Amino acid sequence: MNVMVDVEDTRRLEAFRAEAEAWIKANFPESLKSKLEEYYQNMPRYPDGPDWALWKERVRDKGWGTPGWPRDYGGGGLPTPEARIVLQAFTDCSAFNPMIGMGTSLLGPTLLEYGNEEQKKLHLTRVSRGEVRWCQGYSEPGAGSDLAGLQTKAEDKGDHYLVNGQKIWTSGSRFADWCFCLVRTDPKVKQDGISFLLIDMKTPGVEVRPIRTISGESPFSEVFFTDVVVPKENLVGKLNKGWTIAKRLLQFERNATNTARRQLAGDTRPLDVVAKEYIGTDEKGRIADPDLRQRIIKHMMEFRSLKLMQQRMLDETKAGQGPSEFTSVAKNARARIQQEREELLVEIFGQQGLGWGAAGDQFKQEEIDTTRAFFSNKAMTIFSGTTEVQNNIIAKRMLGLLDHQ
Amino acid sequence: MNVMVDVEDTRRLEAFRAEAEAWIKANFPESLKSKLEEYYQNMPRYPDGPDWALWKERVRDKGWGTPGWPRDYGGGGLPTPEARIVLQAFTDCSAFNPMIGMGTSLLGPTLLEYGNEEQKKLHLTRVSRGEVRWCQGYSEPGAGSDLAGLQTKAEDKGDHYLVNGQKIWTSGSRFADWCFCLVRTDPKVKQDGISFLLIDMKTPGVEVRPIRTISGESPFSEVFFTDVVVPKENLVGKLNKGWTIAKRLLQFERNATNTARRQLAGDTRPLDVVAKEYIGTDEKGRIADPDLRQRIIKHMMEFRSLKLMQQRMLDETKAGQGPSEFTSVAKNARARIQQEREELLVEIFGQQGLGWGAAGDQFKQEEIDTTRAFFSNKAMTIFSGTTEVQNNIIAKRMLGLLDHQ
Amino acid sequence: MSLLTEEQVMLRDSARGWVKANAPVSAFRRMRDSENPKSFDEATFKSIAEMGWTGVVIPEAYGGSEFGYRSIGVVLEELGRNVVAAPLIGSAVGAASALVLGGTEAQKKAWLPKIAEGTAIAALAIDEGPRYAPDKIALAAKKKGKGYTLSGSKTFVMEGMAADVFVVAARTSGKPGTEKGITLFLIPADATGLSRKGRSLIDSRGYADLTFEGVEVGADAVIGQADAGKALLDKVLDRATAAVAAEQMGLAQQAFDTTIEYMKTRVQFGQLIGSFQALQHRAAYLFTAMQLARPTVDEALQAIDEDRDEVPELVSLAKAAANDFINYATREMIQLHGGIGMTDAHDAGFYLKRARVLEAAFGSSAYHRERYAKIIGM
Amino acid sequence: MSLLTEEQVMLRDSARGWVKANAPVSAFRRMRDSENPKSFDEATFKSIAEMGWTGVVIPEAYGGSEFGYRSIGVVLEELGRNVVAAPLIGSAVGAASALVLGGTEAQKKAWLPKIAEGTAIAALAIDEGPRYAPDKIALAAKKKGKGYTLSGSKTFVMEGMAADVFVVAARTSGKPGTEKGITLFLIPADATGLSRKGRSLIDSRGYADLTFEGVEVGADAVIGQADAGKALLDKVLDRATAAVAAEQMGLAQQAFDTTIEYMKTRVQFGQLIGSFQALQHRAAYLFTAMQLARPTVDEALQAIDEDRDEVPELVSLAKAAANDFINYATREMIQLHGGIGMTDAHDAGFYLKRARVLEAAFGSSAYHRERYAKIIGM
Repeated sequence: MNVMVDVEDTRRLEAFRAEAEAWIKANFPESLKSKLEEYYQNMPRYPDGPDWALWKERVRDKGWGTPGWPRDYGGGGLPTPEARIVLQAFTDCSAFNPMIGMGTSLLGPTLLEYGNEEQKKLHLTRVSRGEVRWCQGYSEPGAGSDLAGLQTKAEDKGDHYLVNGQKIWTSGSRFADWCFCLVRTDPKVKQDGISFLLIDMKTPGVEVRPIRTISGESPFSEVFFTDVVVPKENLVGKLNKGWTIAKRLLQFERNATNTARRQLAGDTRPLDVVAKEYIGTDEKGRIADPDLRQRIIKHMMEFRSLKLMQQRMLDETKAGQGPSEFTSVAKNARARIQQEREELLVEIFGQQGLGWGAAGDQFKQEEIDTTRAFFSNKAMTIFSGTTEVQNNIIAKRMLGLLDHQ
Repeated sequence: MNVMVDVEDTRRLEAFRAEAEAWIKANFPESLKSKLEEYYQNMPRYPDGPDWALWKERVRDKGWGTPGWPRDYGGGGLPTPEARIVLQAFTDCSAFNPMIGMGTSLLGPTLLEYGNEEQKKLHLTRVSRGEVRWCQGYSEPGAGSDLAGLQTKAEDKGDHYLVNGQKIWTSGSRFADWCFCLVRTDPKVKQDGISFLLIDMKTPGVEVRPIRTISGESPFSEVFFTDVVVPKENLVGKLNKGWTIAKRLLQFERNATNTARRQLAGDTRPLDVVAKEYIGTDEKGRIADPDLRQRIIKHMMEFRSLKLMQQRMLDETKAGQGPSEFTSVAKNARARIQQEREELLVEIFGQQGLGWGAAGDQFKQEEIDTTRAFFSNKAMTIFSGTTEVQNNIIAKRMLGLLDHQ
Repeated sequence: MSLLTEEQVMLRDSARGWVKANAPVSAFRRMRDSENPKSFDEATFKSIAEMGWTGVVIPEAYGGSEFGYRSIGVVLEELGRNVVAAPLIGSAVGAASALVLGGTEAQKKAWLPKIAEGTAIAALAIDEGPRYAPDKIALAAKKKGKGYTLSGSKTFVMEGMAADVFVVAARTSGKPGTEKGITLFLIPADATGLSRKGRSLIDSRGYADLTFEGVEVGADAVIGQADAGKALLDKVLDRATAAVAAEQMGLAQQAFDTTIEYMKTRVQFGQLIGSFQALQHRAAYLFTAMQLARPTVDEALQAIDEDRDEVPELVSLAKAAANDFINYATREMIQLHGGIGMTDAHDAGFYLKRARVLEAAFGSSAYHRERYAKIIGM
Repeated sequence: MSLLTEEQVMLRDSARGWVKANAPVSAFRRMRDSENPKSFDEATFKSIAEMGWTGVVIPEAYGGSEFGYRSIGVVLEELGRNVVAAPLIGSAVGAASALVLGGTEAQKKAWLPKIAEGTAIAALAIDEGPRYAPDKIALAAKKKGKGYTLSGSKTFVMEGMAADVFVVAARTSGKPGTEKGITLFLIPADATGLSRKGRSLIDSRGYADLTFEGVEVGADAVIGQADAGKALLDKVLDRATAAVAAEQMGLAQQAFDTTIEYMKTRVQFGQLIGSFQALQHRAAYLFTAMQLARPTVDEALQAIDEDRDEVPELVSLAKAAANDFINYATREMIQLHGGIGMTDAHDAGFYLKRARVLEAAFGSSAYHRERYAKIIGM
């Protein structure tokens, strides 16, 4: 019977979970615990210091930064359920995976599917060991939702490609060593003229200019390419066949943002607790503002639905294959609910939720952090494919509705 | 100064209002007061009886059923402000206009603009005198939102047109004497092959089949035309130029439904009063269900906004010309808010709002009426141009957004 | 684990097959047009009982399969898809749960096998006014000798016209609104002094108002503890409520599927209406909302099977989510069908009507949001 | 009559012309980048005063034009369109109204002409915590001889860093929450014991927290009746709130216009994004919502001019409607602009930021819906 197998599976995995957690607790440096928020705030820049280096080294040696990747590429070589347990254990032990970044979450899985042996050996190993940081060269000023309309061109110069153009919204590019980049290698056709290229950010002709956003922070940059020479071995997959790879990577991206820690808002205080503190309670112990209270209740219930939906999708993925179009549904739901949460929080804080600048005696850290998140998370419905683009995907690929004929 | 003119205007109109109200109060038969609801419920069938005939006769003799139409066509010959006052006075005196119907609200204004002298003389006079009832032959099973896709054809047979086809959603057609009808006179082009034809419902080949709706009522019918002979003088405007006339009539229709009495819900009890009766109040005298209470408050405030918007549009129309695309905004807003109101009422009534059949000791009249209105008003966002079609009109004609080029 | 077991998948497939073969929506239409006073088709119900679905939550010892609540949810969802009318929620879930959880051996033996085999129908008699308000039970059960005398009324008893026996929530002490003093009784429909009258609701099912005029019962009619039945009542209601939510999700899923199908066939302006982007996005929003609602219902049923402490809050979460989604889905169903959906000849009205009845049954969203808030202390 | 008079149309046209010529959004950007501690440009404000807009609600006898509240609304709407920063709402509407409605002749003579000519700035000091809660005024004003001693604090005083004088709501008796005991005081910014500290908010305007440490004032500092100032305070707040709503509608109208304009120029997938039907319908819904919100604001201002009894409920209707609409409009503005709207280099952020500040100022939608409900007895 299947049931018996499941029971044995469960026992084995529970034993592994205990082992993983024990190792993390024993090896995660005490001093980094307080760095947790800083770490997430500054992603994708790593914190500094000897403890940090030690933690990276320990995780690297176990291959646990990329626990599911083959050992040949510096990974942990674990089966999917065990790999998932390791990653979950970092969070559950209030630690974090020091290798996390676009290399582990986006480029890695993509190269595993589409890279050749040399590329995998070289790049995956560096990512697993935390030696190289990656950024994403996708969007352009004229190619946002219409990503395939990109114009950055790579000309074939015999032994190399010559890249010219501009990318935008490249998060973390200020700290990145390499960039995986979509380039136009055939201007005559749209999707079929795109190639997937790996570019060393230290190549002459690459210039990074930070973009200031409405939150006051600059987590993104524009990247300009002027006569940048890229060796031909840096082409992933076939020439002009990069669009398929690009779309696959976007699925990994939606999947990654769907499970990203900070955006899941599980780490901040529950809305009702905050509301009682700021608004007070009535004679029955209810949040004193009845209108706002109803909206908080509704939101908290929907937030719980979201978590159940995410669990369901995780279970389904476990039973099936990798991320699918279903990630579009999850992305839209999560983005909307997260934005509603922050609109509510700003309303709950009242004018204390409208501060600008650093925290201090007038505004608490929690207030300022919330206000910034309120602004920066307005991008959740825009980046990684807008809500509108996801709705197109849902309607067409999942529901089978056609375009005008 | 303009201000002085306004003051004089106002005085004169107020005097006229007093006069109109006095006349209505003196002439409206007492016995018909209790028939008010029946009258609106059964529209467009008239009630019967001698008092009813008397009231029609009195109004007919003053021309006040169509107070703004020329006296030559049986109207009251009044200027627009005075005509408006007469119509308002019917409602204010708890009476009603006995001539109201599609003849007065839709065909009349259209013929005034597009009919020839003979047509106006004949048809407007009959409408003014309450001798003829009209219905609307617009929609077809395959032509709902896409009205211009209609297929009912009228062939030129020399001295007459031969009409074949099917209309649907013709409200009141069971009681109508005549039908204004859109017919296809050129199958090769879409809009430019449509003509506007007046058809006597007693002509052989016209068959009416009532449609039962989800409310259990049958206010609409299908109308089948089989080899129906229509004299050529019944063509309004030019051959194949009926689409322009049709659109103008639709504006009158949206305008009429925007001001229709029953659908304005001004005559039923305020939601908060009903809610307190069915749900009870808490220790502070508030509606006891806090979640529902907030939604009632929000709705009642939006309902008040709607009324202010309607007043604004009326004032703007007064200052300018006839109904415009702005009626699309009003129609969508009113339809949505009215439907929300009925969803709320059904929720307030609880299971008492879910009764089927006649009122009695289990369900009150108000409950049954509300449940039926809940169902039948689901059509408010569908008929007279769906919400979606109105949104297209708003986006394109009012906001200037273009189609794909 | 939020997914179905193999057993449950098999149950779903067999229910789906049965519904397709035996209960198209046209069968419900025929039943409605026949004005059957019981408001369900007896042959259909017999077939349902033969499939074993009347015994899904009843232990094997009493003739059931004890597959559990997630399993009956799977069945109800499939039946809900085609608005199948059958006395399952009140009888095979609600009343059966009361007996399983609180019944004496004698009560169980007397009724559970019959319920399981579909030869008896039981019903829950809870409401006493227009709204679901189990905290305000007022129907008086006065101690008389070793037994009780019941006087008062119950309203909108689901499947009440067909019921052979009622599980009645009554008050043996205290005022309406107090926790203590609630007692559940098992009372046959033919008890002296008990009369019933049918109620026609928009969904064409069988509802009854009950009048108790000095109905005398013995102590053996009490289910569970006398005067302290609140906890049992809550458990029973949570189970019935979760079952309603499951039917709602099936109903809503079909409303969605039918609508998408219509969008793929209806042509206006020379195009399938499903190719208009504004409608595509509406469909996408609706689909996303469905994905958010569905797991709440499954989780509530699963939690009941696992007897978790968080059952009450999960049930309220599920009912509120199912209510809101089905309201939204049926509104969009009517709107996206346009005129044809407004006709009685089309099925859309059945979905809208059943939806609004189930929204009110066992608590509106407002009721369950407030209950959820109270449970988590807001 | 809900339409503007000829005079008001002229005022609107002149404000529109002035804004276009003198105050593009780039001027606000320059002011913000300069980190001006007053948070408005003095030359711009001088020009505004010269246009006469600082005197619109002030009687002619005190140097104003007394055009009324609908008129100042017309001006604020035009200024709001370009997020013009100028101390009008607190000074030329709020504080000016307090003096006009309740001031002594001496108070009026001393301050109204200066406010009208823009040489003095006055501010309303109401809030004492993170939220607008005028019913809970606590700042203590103790009787001392013929005068009073004030101790306590005020927060988030709009235009408070630039103010020369404050209209302060204080408590001369009773507990916070009671109606009786409210008194309004007119207190110069340089009064002994009064200190202020700037607050940086997201909209880059000038807010101040005030601390009163035994501030002594004479009986001549009282505006209106001592200890019975609640009615006057309510009137003043209704006027300031309606003025905020007018600025909101201007801001929202421009957010809408800018977004529609962008939809007509931005190309994706080889098409203007404004030609995608899903976005067209979004625009249509937004436009419809604007048509519902706008008349509520005009009606509230009109009702103030006509001194109607229904002013309080109309003001709450207007503020809630303006709040909700501007929230919706700025969310859509950001979303429909996509990435570019997320950059500080684009203006969209200014609209979003000012919007959220004005939503909180003088009461959230939640506050005003509850107030509306209380007034009409729900």
